[in-house]
Amino acid sequence: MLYREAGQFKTNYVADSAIFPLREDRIGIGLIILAAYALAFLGNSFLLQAVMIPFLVFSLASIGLNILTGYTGLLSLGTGAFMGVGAYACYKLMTAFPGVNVIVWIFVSGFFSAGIGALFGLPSLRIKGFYLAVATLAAQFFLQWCFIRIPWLVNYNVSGALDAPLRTLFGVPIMGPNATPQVRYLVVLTIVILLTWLASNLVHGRIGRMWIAIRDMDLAAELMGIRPLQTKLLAFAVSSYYCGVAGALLVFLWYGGAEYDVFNINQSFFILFMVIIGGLGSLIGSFFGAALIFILPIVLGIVLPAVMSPFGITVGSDVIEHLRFMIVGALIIFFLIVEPHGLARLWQIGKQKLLAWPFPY
Amino acid sequence: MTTAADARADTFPKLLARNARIRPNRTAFRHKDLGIWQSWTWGEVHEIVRAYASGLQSLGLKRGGKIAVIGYNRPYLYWSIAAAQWLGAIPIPVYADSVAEEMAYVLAHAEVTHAAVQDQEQVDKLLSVSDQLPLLQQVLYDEQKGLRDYDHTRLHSIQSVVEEGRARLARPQEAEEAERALQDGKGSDLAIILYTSGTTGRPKGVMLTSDAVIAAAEIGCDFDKLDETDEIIAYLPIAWVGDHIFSYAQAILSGLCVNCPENPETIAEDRREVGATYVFAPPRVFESMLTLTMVRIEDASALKRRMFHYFIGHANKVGEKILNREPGVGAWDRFLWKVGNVLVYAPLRNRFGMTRVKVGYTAGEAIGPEIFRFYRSIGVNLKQLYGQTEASVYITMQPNGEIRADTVGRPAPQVEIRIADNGEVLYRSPGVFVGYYKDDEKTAETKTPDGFVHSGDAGFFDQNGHLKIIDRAKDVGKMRDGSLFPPKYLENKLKFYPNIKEAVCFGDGRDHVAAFINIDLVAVSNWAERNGVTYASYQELAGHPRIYEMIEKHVDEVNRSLASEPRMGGAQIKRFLILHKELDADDGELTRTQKVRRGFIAERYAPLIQALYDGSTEADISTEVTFEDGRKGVISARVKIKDMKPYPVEHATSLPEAAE
Amino acid sequence: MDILYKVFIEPFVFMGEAPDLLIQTLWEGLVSGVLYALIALGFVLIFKASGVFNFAQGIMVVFSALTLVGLYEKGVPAFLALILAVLVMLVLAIVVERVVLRPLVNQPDIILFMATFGLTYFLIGFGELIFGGNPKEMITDALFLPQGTTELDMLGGMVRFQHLDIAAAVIASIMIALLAVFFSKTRVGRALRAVADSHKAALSVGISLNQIWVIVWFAAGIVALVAGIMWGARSGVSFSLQVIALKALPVLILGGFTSIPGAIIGGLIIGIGEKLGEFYWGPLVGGGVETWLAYVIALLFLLYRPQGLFGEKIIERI
Amino acid sequence: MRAPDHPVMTKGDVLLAVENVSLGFGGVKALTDVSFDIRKSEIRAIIGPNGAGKTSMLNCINGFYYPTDGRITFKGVRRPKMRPYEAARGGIARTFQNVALFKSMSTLDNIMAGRSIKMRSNFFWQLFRHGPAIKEEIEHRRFVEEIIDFLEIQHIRKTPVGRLPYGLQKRVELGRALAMEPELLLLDEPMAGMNLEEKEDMSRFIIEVNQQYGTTIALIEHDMGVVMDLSDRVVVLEYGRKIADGTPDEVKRDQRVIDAYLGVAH
Repeated sequence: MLYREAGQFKTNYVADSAIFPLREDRIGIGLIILAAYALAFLGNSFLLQAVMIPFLVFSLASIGLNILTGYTGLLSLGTGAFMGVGAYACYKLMTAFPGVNVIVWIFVSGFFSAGIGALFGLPSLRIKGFYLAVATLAAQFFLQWCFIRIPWLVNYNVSGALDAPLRTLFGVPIMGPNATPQVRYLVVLTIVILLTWLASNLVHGRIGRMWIAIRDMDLAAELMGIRPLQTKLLAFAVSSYYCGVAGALLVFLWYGGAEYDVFNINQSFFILFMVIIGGLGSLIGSFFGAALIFILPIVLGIVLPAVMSPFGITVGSDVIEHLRFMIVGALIIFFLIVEPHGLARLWQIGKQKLLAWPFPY
Repeated sequence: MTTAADARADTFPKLLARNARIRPNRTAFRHKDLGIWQSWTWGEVHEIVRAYASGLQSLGLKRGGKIAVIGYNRPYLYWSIAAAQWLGAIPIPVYADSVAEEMAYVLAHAEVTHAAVQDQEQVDKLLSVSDQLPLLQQVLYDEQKGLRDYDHTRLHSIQSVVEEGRARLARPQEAEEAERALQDGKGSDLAIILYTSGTTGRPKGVMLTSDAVIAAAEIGCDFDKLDETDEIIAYLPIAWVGDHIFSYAQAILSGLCVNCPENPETIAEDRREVGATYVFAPPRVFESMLTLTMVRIEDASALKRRMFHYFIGHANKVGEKILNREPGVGAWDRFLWKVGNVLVYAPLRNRFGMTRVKVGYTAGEAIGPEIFRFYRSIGVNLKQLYGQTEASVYITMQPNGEIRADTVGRPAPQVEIRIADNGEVLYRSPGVFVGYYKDDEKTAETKTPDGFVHSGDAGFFDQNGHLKIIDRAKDVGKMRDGSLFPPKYLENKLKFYPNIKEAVCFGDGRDHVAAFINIDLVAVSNWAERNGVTYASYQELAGHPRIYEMIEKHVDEVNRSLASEPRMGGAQIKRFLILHKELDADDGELTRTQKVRRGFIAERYAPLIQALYDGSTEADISTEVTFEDGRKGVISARVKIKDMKPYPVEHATSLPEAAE
Repeated sequence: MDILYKVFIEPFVFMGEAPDLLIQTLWEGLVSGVLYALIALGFVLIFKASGVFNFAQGIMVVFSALTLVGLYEKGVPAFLALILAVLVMLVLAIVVERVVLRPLVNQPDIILFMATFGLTYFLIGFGELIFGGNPKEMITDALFLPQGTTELDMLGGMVRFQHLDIAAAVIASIMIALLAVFFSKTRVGRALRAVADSHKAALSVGISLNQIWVIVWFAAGIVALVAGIMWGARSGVSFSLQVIALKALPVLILGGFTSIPGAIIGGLIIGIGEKLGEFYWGPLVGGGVETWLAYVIALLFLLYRPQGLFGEKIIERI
Repeated sequence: MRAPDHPVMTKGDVLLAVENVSLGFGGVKALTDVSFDIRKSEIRAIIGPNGAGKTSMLNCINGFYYPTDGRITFKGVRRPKMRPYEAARGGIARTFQNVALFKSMSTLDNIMAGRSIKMRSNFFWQLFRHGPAIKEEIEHRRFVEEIIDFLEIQHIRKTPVGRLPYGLQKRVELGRALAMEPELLLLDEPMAGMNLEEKEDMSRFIIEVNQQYGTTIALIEHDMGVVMDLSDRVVVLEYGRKIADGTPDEVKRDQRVIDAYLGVAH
């Protein structure tokens, strides 16, 4: 309905293969980004700290897992651990080299998880499907064990926990207790936009096609000269990079400090659920999935007590947490049955409908 | 507004050179090829055409020589026309889908020595009839595919000819020669020969001069204020005069951009991508688009469907008035139309690729009024025009604000029209043709000594001075009192009512007009159900008094409208009957394309016709019928005949002779 | 060199020096191995009959135990609670068949696999919502499970056998044996095996596919309940048990998804392997290797033999 | 389309030689002692009844299986045990009996994926979709567009292939194989399940590929009419053994072929 694609013709291949070939989409994306930045100045601390920052962080992690599971078709249950690698690497780097700006270390820390991810991706050449999923559990449990048992990782800190030191960018504190949610939100937002853009470039080019080829029909892909191992390892590495950066952001720009336990298997699962509900093989779906899974309990936590209190029933936070598990579990089953391609497909259908409006197709 | 200053540019190659001078960097042609819209600017086109001309010269094409141009709408084929004209040779576009034999006739008749064709398919066709074309020397092709292993002694790719031309033009004397060839061209030279298929007989070659084509193109350009920002999509046969005027002549004249679709299968999509501002399509295109719309909307959700029908209904009420800027539309209706525009009309225009349409034309045959109104009511400035190859298209056009579904408009600027006694439309304009190629007899038949051309169509001017085409002139009969009797016109008027499926009118050489009516079973049985009319068979329903009453009302309305039209008042229906059976192709009453076979019916139902004219109130008839399973049987019936009261005729004989 | 010595020599020297400790470790490994095998059997049952890799099997172990204990805590007599817990597993099987399996029939395996993640989380949330999230004690007494310890003098030391462990090993073994008999001797069991081979064959036995799904899920539920009681008695009942339940996955990888003997042998390898690893090599790296050793063993094994111990070699076709 | 890079071979040279190849899976013998050759620029058909080992033969040729016995020589070099992608990079492309397209991708992307081995821009540029990456993307897009044009599938350029009818999918698959600019093109039943018109189109494309680009083609096909029309030479397998080898006419007259195959099929 809103689209006017008549007259939007392409006279060169660059324009034709653009990621958003339609003007209306470009405008839409621009507006969303603008609104996201505007939110930093309009939203209150609660919204930024408790909703937006974690939403963005989880979106980034979902993009990471989506590259692996959605685009390349390799199921991983080790996302939490790969996020942890990023967080610990970032901690070590910024405490060892406090002179270098922390933004640099956030980006560099991803490389460490990329390396570890690729290492655990090695078996993917020989094993597929749920076998591989079990193999990634090895990464999850082994790495988690490392976080606990190697005190060097936390600089022999007695509490065994990571904490965010004070760090600044252009003299403004962006990390540590003095950094305002507003500033941290802006930093996270910028990093997420940048990395989403890069991911979008990747999946729309040669590498993305190779990933999807492996996912859709791995034997045919190999018979076309696509090297399965390299392609899969690259997916593991890139995926883990994103997870690693997300992990660093999670600990240092959201929580401000955390223990190994935030990278447990439940975290892996929740990221996976974000990907499934958001849509396998869709970047925008990663955002949708993160929004639904993360924001749902927040909404529940606000709405449910308010609704129940007139009846004299108090709803504790533990009940909310239990409901969250139930709802998320049910949602997964629901989506797998009704729309296995997740919210992204609904979004796509919606767009398609608008494009074909008033026709149904 | 584009040409006055360039009076000297009296041929298309000269206009091309002018375009290259005044708008070298504007896009002239686009062709969706290899997935994107490959584009050429006027500067580039001029360079290519110039080189192409020189290359053609080296292949022996001379002033006055003939070159056939065969294929779908491809830039290089349009440039073949221009390059030939550059040399003073005469291009002869040929329908791409004609079979080899037809092609052979045209090419032999036109004595072509060269042919520029699109692809292997056309080359193969030419090769298959090469023995009938002794004069054909060289064949050029646009698309290489499949032709690599062909004998290339007389076969060349257009690109290679252009390259050759470029090499030649690098030499000063050749460049000079090219310039001289260009300047030697005169407006009075033959620009093109367009073969019209015609309904009967062999195709005739309509010869048009540059002056005529430019003058005609100018009529349209000025009328709709076309300029270099306009876009057109070229998808109709290049051998058809419409495409030649719209996609070639007007493009070069006003500098608008011509877009060639990728292939016939992708036209709908390509049309949408381009979003042309200047659109031309025969009625069937609009009709099938509308049908598709209605079919697809039925698949939409109930809510959407209701919304669609509501707003389309609203558009039907006020849309045209709003487009015509007529007064009398309330603020609320305007507001509703705006809402509808957001929800339905604009998206529909977008789907049709008509978002940017400034003006769209339909011509060639009569468009259904409801189809025409539909497009106008959703905000597409669709107009009808009446034209012919012999006129370089333009005869009448519809000025903004005076657009009606049932007329084809006023005479186009510089066009004179007069109506002959038998109702035939004659016209004279700067765009008329020189004559039929190698057929003086036909030329003399068609063209009067004072330069008027017989259109072959019968029509009249209504009270607003708009021409209304009623039928082919040869089909229009005369009644005993001399009034015109246009059977198809009457029948179409009757068939406009959904209850009437088919109508057959009689009146040629008689005192009054009488009609057979066939009811539409679906519509009428629906009506019967709602109105509590019970019946056991088609025959019973057809003979039911209340059905007669209903049909009588329709006939009465037709009579009233005929009475208000000049020269039509005499053709009012005095008596009618409702046939007891459906006219059926299986019984030979209709052609397989569902057209009435008037003569056969007259014979078969002779007793009924006699009854219609001898004043009896009913008649018996029995006819042999073929049932669906192939059995034959006889149906007998007694059919009632109704008398109608004619309306007094408003316009006696005072009709505007020739407007303008 | 020191590290090599510590890894490759010292543990074995230690084993030889203190065989009683070795026996003790092997025993503990054996008991947890049998229980792993029992959980893995639940997976195998479901996978064989419906091709679904039921990730939720681990959670069913906890959920069933929690139901039992939870009901008991609410005042239901132990015996009745046991029956009710069995019924709950039956209801669960029916609901899963209706809500999850039936709509997802003919979907790719991986989709069904992911659906069981959803089931897992639903059950966690549901169980905790009803019975509370705090850990509970297994009702050992009420179920007449033996307690206490037998200590035997053996090989120059004292080896302790907890009665509960003995009971667990015995009950688990009986359970496994029953299942084996069920599969090979009964009509339904044979039908189940037929389903694994071809769905048509199963229909010819006269059992609908949907019924078979309910039966296997119910059977897997009972297996889960038994495993849950045993594990619960040893380490308390809470959802942290799921981490233990997940250990069944490497067991399956070792044993193959469709093989009952494979599950048993895989269970024993994993159970004994991780106890040995923890006891003898764990201290080298600070302990706690039990959490991941099983997975790493499975992973290394996969690289060598992707189809598992008892699986058939996969010939890829195009 | 450019000719492949390797200049060594001229028309008529032996491009690929199969010598005494046997292949077994456990106890089952798929191929027994098969020998034949494929010459540069010819169309070579492999025919035989169902289960004759035709697809296994193709699988051996492109490295998906490694023969248990015998050897395969490609361009004069004995083929070592290799992974299929190495064979692909060596200039062997193929299509599959049951279409093996990447079903979520569009026609265009499927064929572009066939260009993967020709694309070299590094990860960094890919990341920014800039410089060499976009330049290369365009260059190959052009090439792919020529294939699309050649196969007359412009109208489905951006349609996800999963939605296409079977005949078009086969065409897209051929396009994807052509995108690799192979020296040897293996077609596994390119016309299976097609109607007459589609078969004619496909035959035309196969001949044009062979003639215009000199691509050597080995194909498996059941439609004997098509095989006899298309191929220069035919090798006949039955129960994993070669029973005849020669021109279509020779093969047609061979008594063993008539007994084993033609007699059954017709």
